[in-house]
Amino acid sequence: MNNIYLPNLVTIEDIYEEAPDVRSFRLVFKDPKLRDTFEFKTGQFGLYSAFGLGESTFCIASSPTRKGYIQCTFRKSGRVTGGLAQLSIGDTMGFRGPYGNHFPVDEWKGKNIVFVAGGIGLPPVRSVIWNVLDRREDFGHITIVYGAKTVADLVYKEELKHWEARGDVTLVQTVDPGGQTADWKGKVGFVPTVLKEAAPKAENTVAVTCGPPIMIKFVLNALLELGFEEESVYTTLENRMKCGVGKCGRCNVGDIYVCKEGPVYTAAEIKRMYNDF
Amino acid sequence: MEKTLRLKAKELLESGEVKVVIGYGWNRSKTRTTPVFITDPADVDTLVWNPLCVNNLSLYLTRKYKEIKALGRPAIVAKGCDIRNIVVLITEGQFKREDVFIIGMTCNGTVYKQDLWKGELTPNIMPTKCHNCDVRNPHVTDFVVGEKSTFTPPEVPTGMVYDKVKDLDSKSQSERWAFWVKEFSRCVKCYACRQVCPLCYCERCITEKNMPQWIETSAHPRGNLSWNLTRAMHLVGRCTFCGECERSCPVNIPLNLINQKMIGVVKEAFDFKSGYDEKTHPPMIVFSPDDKENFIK
Amino acid sequence: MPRIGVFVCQCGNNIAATVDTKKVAEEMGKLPGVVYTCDYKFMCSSPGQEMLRQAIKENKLDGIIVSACSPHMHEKTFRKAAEGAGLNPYQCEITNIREQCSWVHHDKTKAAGTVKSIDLTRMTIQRLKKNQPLKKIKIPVKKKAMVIGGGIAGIQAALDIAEGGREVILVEKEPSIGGNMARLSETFPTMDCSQCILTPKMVEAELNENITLYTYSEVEKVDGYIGNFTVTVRRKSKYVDEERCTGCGECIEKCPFKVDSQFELGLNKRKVIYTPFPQSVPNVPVIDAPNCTKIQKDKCGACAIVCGPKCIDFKMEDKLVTEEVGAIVVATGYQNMPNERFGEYGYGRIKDVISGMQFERLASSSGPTGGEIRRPSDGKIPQSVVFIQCVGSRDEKKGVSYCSKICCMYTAKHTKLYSHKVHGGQSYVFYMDIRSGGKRYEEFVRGAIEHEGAMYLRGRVSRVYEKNGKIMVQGADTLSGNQVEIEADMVVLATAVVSRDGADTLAQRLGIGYDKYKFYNEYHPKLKPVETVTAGIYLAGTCMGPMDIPESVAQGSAAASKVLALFSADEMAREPITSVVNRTTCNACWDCVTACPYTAIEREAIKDRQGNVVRWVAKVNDGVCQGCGVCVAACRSKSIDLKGYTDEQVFAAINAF
Amino acid sequence: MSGHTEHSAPTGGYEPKIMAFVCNWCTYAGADLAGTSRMEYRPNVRIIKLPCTGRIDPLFIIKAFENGADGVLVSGCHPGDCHYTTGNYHARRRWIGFKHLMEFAGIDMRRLHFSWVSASEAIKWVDLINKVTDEIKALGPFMEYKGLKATEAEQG
Amino acid sequence: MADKILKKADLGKLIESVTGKGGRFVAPTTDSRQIVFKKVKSAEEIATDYILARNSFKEFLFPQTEVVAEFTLGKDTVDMRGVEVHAPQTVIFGARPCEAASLKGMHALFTWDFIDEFYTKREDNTVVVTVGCTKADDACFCTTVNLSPASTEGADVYLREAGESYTVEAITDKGKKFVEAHAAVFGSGSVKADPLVMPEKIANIDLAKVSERLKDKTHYDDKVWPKLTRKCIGCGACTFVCPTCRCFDIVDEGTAFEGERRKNWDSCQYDTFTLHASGHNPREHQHQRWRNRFMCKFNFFPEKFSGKGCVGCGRCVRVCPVRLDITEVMEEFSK
Repeated sequence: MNNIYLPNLVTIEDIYEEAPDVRSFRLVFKDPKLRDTFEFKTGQFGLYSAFGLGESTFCIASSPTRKGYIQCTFRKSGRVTGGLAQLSIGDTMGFRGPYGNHFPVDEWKGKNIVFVAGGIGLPPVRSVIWNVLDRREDFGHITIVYGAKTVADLVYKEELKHWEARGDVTLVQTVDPGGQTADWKGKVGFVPTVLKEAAPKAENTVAVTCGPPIMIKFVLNALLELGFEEESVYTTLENRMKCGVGKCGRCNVGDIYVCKEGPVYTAAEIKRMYNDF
Repeated sequence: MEKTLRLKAKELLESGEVKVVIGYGWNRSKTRTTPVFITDPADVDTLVWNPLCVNNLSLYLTRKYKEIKALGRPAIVAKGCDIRNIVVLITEGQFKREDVFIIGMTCNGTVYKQDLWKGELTPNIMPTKCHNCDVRNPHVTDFVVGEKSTFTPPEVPTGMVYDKVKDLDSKSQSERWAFWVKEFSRCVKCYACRQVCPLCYCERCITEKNMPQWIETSAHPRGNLSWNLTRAMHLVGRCTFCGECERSCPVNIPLNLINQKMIGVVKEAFDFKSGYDEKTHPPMIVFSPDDKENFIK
Repeated sequence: MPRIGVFVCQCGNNIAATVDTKKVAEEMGKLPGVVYTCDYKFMCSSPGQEMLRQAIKENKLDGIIVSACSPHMHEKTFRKAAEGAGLNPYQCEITNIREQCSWVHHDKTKAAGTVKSIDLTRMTIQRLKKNQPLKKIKIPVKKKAMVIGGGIAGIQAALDIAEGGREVILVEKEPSIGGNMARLSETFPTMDCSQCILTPKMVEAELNENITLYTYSEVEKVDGYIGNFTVTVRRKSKYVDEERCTGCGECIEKCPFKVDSQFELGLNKRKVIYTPFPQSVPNVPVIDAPNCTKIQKDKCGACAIVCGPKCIDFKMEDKLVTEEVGAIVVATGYQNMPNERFGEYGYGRIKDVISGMQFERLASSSGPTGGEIRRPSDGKIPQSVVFIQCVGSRDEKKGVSYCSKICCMYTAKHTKLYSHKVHGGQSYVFYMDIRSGGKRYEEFVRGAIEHEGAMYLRGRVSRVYEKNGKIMVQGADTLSGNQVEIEADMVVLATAVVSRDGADTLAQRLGIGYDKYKFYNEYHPKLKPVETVTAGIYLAGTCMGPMDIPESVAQGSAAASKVLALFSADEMAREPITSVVNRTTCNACWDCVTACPYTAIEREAIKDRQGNVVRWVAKVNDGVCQGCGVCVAACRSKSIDLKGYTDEQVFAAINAF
Repeated sequence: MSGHTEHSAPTGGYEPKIMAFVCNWCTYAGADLAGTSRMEYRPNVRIIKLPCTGRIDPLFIIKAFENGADGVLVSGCHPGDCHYTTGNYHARRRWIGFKHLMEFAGIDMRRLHFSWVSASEAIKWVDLINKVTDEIKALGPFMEYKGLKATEAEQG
Repeated sequence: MADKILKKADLGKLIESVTGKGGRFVAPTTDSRQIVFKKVKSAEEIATDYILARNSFKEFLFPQTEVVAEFTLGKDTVDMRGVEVHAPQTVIFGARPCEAASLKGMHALFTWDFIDEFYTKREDNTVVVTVGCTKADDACFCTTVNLSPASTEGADVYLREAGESYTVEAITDKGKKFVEAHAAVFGSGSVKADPLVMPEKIANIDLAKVSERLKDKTHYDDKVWPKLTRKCIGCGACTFVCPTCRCFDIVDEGTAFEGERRKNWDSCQYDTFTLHASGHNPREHQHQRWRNRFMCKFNFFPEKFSGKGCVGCGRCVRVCPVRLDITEVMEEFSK
């Protein structure tokens, strides 16, 4: 029987402490066949099991250009994520997916891209960033605007250093006022404000954003103000999900089932949606 | 009575003393009553009063109803039995006495099954609680509507619920177990019993807490048992026997039996009846060094 | 997965005899999260502890289980060892496989003990997985104390604390410190004069720079917790400026009005502006406002006219002062059961039926008769006196069930004083039992009977009445079996020692417990005799129950030493086993507040940015919470939890059953 | 259910598993005393130590049954002896309610015992455990409760 | 021409015929003063005088709780086992035409892209035998949602009462096969069916208008939502009895070392239903949750799955403790 609720077993190959209570797992399928054949597209998500505790939904934070593993990043906040946080390298957990739609990265060839992320909203964007960076020559100018509450809350600190160091990416980092440390060299201010200063010109540019719901709302407004076209601004919604496959009925925003028709939407689509996320 | 009620409601709304009157109105086919929220003095004629007004509206005064709270100071149309719940809510700090205007309705009994209601109120169509009601003249009010009732409840409570409790008590332990397992096995875990209970005002119910998972959410007999026992335990010494839980249960679980049983236990052990005095704490959170029991060895 | 180490102790052969420790270790090794197991001869030995520390470091353990003896035995030891290896001490849990397994299941095949040890250890492992690292609670301590009650116990406590170099505020309700002891004539068993030994202490208290006296003052409100109390004291208006008053006494001299003196228990009069007794400390008179015509009717004012330093102010009002202190000693003392309750002994009806304390005043050289025993009615010297003991004591029906403890002794003293002062006078004592436990006490009573001629009659007095100007005392002499009737000139009642009026109100303000007689409860009647359940509040003297002077003084010193010990460090460290509230789900029903035995839970308003109260939630005061967990079980929405015994931990253990 | 929840005694035959919730100060110490006095008693009880009986939520007891306990024992300080002054009074109140509820629900009260055992009452502890164990052993496994999860399979 | 009929006296035989082949026979029966769909073993258990069963028969296709996987947690391993769906051959007898109409939408949802075999396998093995209604009450409103006691949508076999018999009409292939398989029980004859009782169509409701109003997104923030649904207590009883409600939760249960993953009914009316771990809740207020359910019934479910979101059975109306009548809201949106 084909059991759509049955997760695949994955082994935790590596763990990265990203920020207080935030960590990443590098996961490898136990089934060697699946390890070779598993494919996903950037922007898709999965359901991660801590056995005995349940499932939790987060995006796949790694890029499909990197084969053989998937990475996820989560914040410890409830029963399942609390259980996941107790796991260590070599432990087994469950994964169902990939589910949902994806960022149409292929359509962006030749365009500039600006990534705007806040806090724990960077992981879904990270998948796109690496996807794009791994085919760097296909795209124009690349800007990353990333902010968090405090310096400690910035995730992927090593990668931020890497992006900063490579010459073909403009990285702008910011923390909320009061969140800076003595040696902080980045900006201080909220992401939408910093974005207005740091954004590239809107022409021929695609924007990808993710963060807390309130930030997304302000970033979308800011981008439109900057002249971005609604169709060129992408975001990804993280609604509560239980099944991931369009059955359980809780991720819908009005008539839209985020798990199947999302989680990636353009600003134009968001505008057409009910104000219910 | 309806006229007095409407006049008072109008007066309260017009003077601005209250911003909303929580009362009863008809449904479309005038077969049942339904809660109404009157904010405009022009709408007071929507208010009705009759034996079909069974809902315990004090539910809407609890912290869960933020949108109702946002309307402003409420007046509530309440029977004596409903007021008992208001009293418990005040005792438990959910609001202050002055935060609500209580329009107490003198009540001669209610009718749960609207098909039985033919315009005449006879004891045989009333639920057990009404037969034994000692608050037909509402006891804590700001305004009373209706003529004083001269009804005195029987000294020994009577009615189906009491009979059934007695009957169950007289049964063997295994018969009782079989009875409840069968009853609880129907539970669908809809939690209507909780939602309708004015005393289940927790914003995050224990069933919704999963660290740890106190109660299995699955509707299998084991999870159902632990839910129903917990619910009963949380109401010990607080339940006023308003009967809303059983009325709301879509699968007819006789929750009144458990509640009434525990009311009896509390009366017997601690000489306490809830909902009469806002200054006395419900018995499960206080104690007396002289509490009597015979089972702790 | 966590990295847990399991250390199974053989305890020599104590455990290993009936528990297969190797098997326990082996089985535990099969559980998820257990990365290290071992069994060892003596885990608590130095090499054992060293092994534990090594294993923690080498295996990067983040939690350890020691399956050994009772946690009451070595939990502290192992937690300390774990801490030594860099582990949070609360990540170390003990499984008791000795007292609960090997020592009580003697099966030599080791089967039962081993199975049970495995189960218990497994439950502890699962529990440990839910442990949170905890930190000891540090509470800053305000190094200033308050002593409530200026009797001998309070004075002693204040002096000891002051001599320990800490500031003390001594609060006394009456205009002078001294308490009941100031009224006494001589003290048993040494017969030294009470005033002579008390007065120097009172003066010492007044002069000590570390002691601030608040006389004529009462505690109104107590907030805070150990180390950080805020006490509001009402300083009742004396109508006399204490700072400027020289204590010359001119005002008292000139005051034209006299009323009954409370200090003399109605045996004498005092002026309306007065000091309770000549040696009062401070020596500052107060005006008895209800009786003062100047204050009531604006007539007289003689005192103000004669006052040299002009320190009388008829408009003076009560003052509320707030003091921040780190500890409180309660020494509010006792009073005698009001004699009016004993009509059958003629009190109130017959003028010469007096109380023991009144007799003290008659015998006191500073008393109304200058120390001569003269009866109140006509000032004649009584030739026969009947003393009745156990008036109200040991009599649940009319009085109290307990023994007032000091009456046997002071009655014996009274007979002695009487025989010394009235030669040829005959004293009779009706008693139930003689209780004279104490150093040189029995000898003292014997002396009264054998050398001073007191006639002791074992039995109850049934009736006291007047006949021909004599007081007739009828009673039974149960030793001879005869009814006796004695003609007396005076009758002295040894009334029961009871708690002070208002003792319950003060206890409620302080948040300490009291018994049904309103005597304050000590934390533990044997091992914590001067502590209360409220940390930082200590007891001394007769506010706890009847006791004599040496006991009261000892308790005063004991309480003082507790205070000084508390003040010896800047911060107090406490076990972090306290409750914590989930603020997002608290329903503010205050059940926890009601249920808490320690008033450790407060109400806290959550405000929005504009400062409006959005909602109320409970808040646990870590300084007060003792970690019993009553609140946790009382909370229906599970919005309060007990650190160290969280619901998650308990559930995990049950789940691994 | 699992291999962890059932076991056979060395002598063979059914051995009940009993969970005990006890307070730290009296009953736990009393059990310790039984140990230090080398008294012998039935090995069927698994203790969970809590600071005070006042900490015991009735749901602990239900959870114990759900997890396969054949019996549950709850014990703490005698009234008046509570380390926390009044915790056991609170517990007693709760138990009075809970006991009647469980009885009304048809739980066999021979499987649920409440007791006061002080730190000095090692003998009482031993007698209690032996008595409770023997009684529950005679009753057999608590199949009524263990069976609760199985009956839903019929629905499928 | 002689029609296929089923004599009421032969119901017992039909049950035997079904159960004899290992199937289960589900029919309305009396339980605790209610008519309930339950497995029956004899014809005597079957209730005849009823309007609707308390429960929808959906629980035989989509149980309240079912195990989808089991697992055992070892030291370094997890043993994860999918569970085979328990899908016995089932006859649902005595369903009403309204509730049978829910099946199309249910099927569409559970087969939308991903196929939930826990549902489909049961559905495959289930024959739904409806009986046209000869009674109705004031909560029935099938005619208002364009259904009627004569509707056969979703039914495999449609019966009508005809005195001592039922007329039998096999609607689907499955139905035909069922009638053939139990041919011995069915007879033929010419009987006159008893008249059906049509609930009165609620005059002020125009379903098309409701649908149009909901398509216009401006209704979303309309004050009418909180006003109409203020009394809703969020108990979710409506969703549990509704034949088209099918939201569920997935939870793990078990001890520390083994357990099972279950699919349990859930309700969009609960405030925790959409609550994010962060504390953010897209449907924070009860009126939003109510609006979602109403839209699910009349907007996106019919649009997306072209099934009936609401079949007018009236269960939600009957069960609601505060008598929040969905038709009153439909009326409002017909304006």
